[in-house]
Amino acid sequence: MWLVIIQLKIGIILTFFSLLFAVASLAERKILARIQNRRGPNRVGPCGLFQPIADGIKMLIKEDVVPRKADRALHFLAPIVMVAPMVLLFGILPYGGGLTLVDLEVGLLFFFAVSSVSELAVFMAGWSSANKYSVFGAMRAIAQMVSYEVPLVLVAITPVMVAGSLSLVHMVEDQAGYAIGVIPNWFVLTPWGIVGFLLLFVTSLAEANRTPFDLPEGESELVAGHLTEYSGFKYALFFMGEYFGIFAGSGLAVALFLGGGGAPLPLLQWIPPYLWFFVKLVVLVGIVIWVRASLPRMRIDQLMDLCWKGLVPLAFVNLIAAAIWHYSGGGWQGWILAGGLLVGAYLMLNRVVLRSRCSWERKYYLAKS
Amino acid sequence: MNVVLFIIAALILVGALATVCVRNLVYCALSLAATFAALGMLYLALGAEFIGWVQILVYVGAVAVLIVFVILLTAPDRMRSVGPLFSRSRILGVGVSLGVFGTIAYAVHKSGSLKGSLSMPAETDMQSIGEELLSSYLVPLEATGVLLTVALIGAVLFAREEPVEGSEESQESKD
Amino acid sequence: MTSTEEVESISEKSERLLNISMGPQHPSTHGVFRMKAVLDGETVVKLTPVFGYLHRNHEKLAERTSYLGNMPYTDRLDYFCSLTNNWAYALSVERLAGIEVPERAEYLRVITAELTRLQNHLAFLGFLLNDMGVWATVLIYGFREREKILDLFESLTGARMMCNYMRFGGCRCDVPDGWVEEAKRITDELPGVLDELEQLLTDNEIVVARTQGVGTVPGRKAINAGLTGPVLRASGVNYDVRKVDSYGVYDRFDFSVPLGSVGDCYDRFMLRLLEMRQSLNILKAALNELPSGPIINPKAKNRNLRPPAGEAYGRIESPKGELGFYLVSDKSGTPYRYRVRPPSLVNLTLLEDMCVGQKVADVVVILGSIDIILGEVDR
Amino acid sequence: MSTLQVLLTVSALLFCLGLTAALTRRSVIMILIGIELMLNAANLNFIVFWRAHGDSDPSGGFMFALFGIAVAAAEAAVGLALILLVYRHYRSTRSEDLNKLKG
Repeated sequence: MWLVIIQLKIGIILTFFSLLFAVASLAERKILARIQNRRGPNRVGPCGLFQPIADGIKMLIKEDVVPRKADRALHFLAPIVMVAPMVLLFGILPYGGGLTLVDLEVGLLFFFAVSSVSELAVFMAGWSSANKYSVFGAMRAIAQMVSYEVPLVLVAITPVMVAGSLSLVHMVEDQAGYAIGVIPNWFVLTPWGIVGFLLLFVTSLAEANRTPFDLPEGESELVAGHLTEYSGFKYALFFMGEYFGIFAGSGLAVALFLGGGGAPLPLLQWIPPYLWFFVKLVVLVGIVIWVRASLPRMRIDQLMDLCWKGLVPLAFVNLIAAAIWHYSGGGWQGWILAGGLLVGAYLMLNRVVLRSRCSWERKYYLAKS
Repeated sequence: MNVVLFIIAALILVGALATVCVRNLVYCALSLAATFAALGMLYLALGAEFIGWVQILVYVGAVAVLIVFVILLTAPDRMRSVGPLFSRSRILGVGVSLGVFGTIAYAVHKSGSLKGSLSMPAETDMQSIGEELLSSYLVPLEATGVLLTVALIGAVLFAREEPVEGSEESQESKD
Repeated sequence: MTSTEEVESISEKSERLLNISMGPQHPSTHGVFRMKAVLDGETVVKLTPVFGYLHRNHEKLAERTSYLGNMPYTDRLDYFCSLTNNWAYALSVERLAGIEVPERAEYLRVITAELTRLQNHLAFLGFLLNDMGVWATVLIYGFREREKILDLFESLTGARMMCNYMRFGGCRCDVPDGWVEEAKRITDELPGVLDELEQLLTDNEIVVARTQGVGTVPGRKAINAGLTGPVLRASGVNYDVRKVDSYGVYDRFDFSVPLGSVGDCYDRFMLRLLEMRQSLNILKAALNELPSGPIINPKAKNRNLRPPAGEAYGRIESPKGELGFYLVSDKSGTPYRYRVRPPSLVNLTLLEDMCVGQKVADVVVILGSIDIILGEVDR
Repeated sequence: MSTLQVLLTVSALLFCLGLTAALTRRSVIMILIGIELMLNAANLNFIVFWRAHGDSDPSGGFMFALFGIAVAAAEAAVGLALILLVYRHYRSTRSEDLNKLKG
């Protein structure tokens, strides 16, 4: 009996995320179009709703081109190694309300261990294509993902410290309940939580190679990075892996800082938790798309500077701030101490990181003759 | 249960064999990653959940990726290398290895204390691991922390590029 | 460092250097441009521009074509700014043949040239930001405004990009009814758009980080390399053909020339924004003062023009820099020698100096900030 | 043979494969890979013995393996940095080319 229930759950979760992938790929194009004063896809079906299906058919029947000098085995394996771990990540997200698949005691560790496998997939894709742009993109991707894993793990440790567990389900339980009857006890509503949430969001953007950190496939210099020689369904798989990565990263942010399936108001608790979870997840995915439409890409040295001189120190300070908050009991003293520490650290880091290169003030003359 | 262990053990050995014998360095590194992953699976199957995932995180996610990165940096064109695969001392090396293996295998086979079966895994929840780390294993933990920091600084110092003559600096002074 | 030393040091390091060929098929080389780049990691060590993929034999063709027949060819040089190309060519033929231009035509030329400058710079901002990876957002905002100006061109000349509007001694046709009012309306709207662009872009941290200190050209070096236009003025050199030559009726308008101080990509980008505001001033005045009268000198001969033997050089400030046409006549119906001084090509001379020592990603930004059109580079 | 013995033999085989790689392959990177394999064999031993004798010391082998992984990570980082340095100096990663003490 439990086998049936588990399979049912797996079915629901996989269907949901596959559907979300289709919807998100359409939504991304629609939202981008709206932000850019365009209409976006509107030919297939009502309002272009069937565009993902058309895209899927196109991808499936497209010729699979493999360069002659390419390493065929690795070229074939890379998309699979990309997608498989991302799918595994959905297994441990705490959807709540009985939909949670597995409550691993080492859930967070599982998350990072499995998601780090995608780095190898990127390498396999880049190297096996036998294309200089591909190798270049793969090297950038590996450097970027390895670097941003450091602040990502450091930030994810803060809620672990406060909740006292690596289990994501336990962490969501720790954020249940409401202060003064209305304000939810989410970690994001604490000084270290808001900083941690923002850091986690930024680092997951970088881990998923999204704008403004999409250097590995930066089309203006590297054509398409490690994806240059991919076409057809293999390319679609990479695309899917990237999206699944975004979903999983957003799910992690929801579980760690946004209270998982908790309702924002006690009044709204009749809505089942998994719906709340998915609503929060979809909102985060929307923000990711919004960011893509509005920010230019960073350069590789600026990316590394931001990581090692900005995010990593800030993540460490955040760890200390969380400890201070925890031991000061979380009242107004906590806000002053932890908040003051974080604001001070931010201002100092801001000076260091930003002042290094830019001189902001520029003078322009208007010559009359 | 034992069947699963044997399958994983076979995976580990096949992966390790491929790592040692394959000519292409990239294949070596990737089969090394597969070996690491299989080892992680073995730890999981043996009930060491935490170690299993740490193994995958550290070895597959970091060490294998680093090795691959260094292969890319050092031999971009020579990955499909020509020339002999093994060094001149190959016969001696294999002999030494076989000798070591024979010794260990003999000891394992003859030892009386190893005849017993595996006992049930001890209770290792995360809470107790954390408490142990910060109480009885505090000094090793701190020492490891210091070691990792020193290794980090050392690696950065080693890998840092000395400014090459005639690169940016002289370019700037030219203007 | 001399070039032999450079080669030696490059070959010495060659094992870790990566040769890549950016272009001619590449998403951000603005056409079929090619750069052979030698990279040390992410840093550019050497960069050789290769062009000629779009060579159409423009100058030789012109020597076999009548003077008037060349006019539509000039549209295809810098296909974003066909009207300024027309004007530069018409100006040099008028100097060669000694043709006067009536006042209304001069005003129309100024109006169309400044409109051309506006639409070119709007597209430039979009393409530059595209090279930084903004996924076409700014580009489409720029194109939204550019469309309005192209509509003006269409109602005036019948074509949106290949206008073929100027004639020796004036312009081809007069403005249609309501055109001036429509142009005024669009010029009144544009400052708001520019404010918006300025607000969104000039303080954007990533834009600042990507452009400040990138591809810096000192003023003297820029003069020595013969750079012109916004690229030269970004380095702080006060040189604008509109002021220096005051061809046409530019001396009647009150406008100033914006000058940068550092000469990096940020300055080049800001200068275009500032120049657009000056263009708007000129446009406003020109549209208000547009005199009545003939649009073409009735005595001017266009068909079968056989100018007296001699040579002439006419130059104007095109949106990209100094655009000049050098003509030699042997009294026949076709030019004996026809030579274009294309600002896009000349501005490219410093490309390698700008790029060496920068990162690969900067190369596309630098190329974008020079603002080239391959039709003009290769001719 | 008991399961314990089988696992220990596997560990021994893994160790010897690593040793073979370290002793016979020409590439410095392969030597490092061999060392990694040997370290992993040692870790496997710790875990197996922890499983076998967990009753007397519930966390000893476990902790040993944990520290082993941490130290091995440091070793890999420094080793790879050294290889990079050597490569820059000698333009080669073959162990036979690295036969001079002075560059």
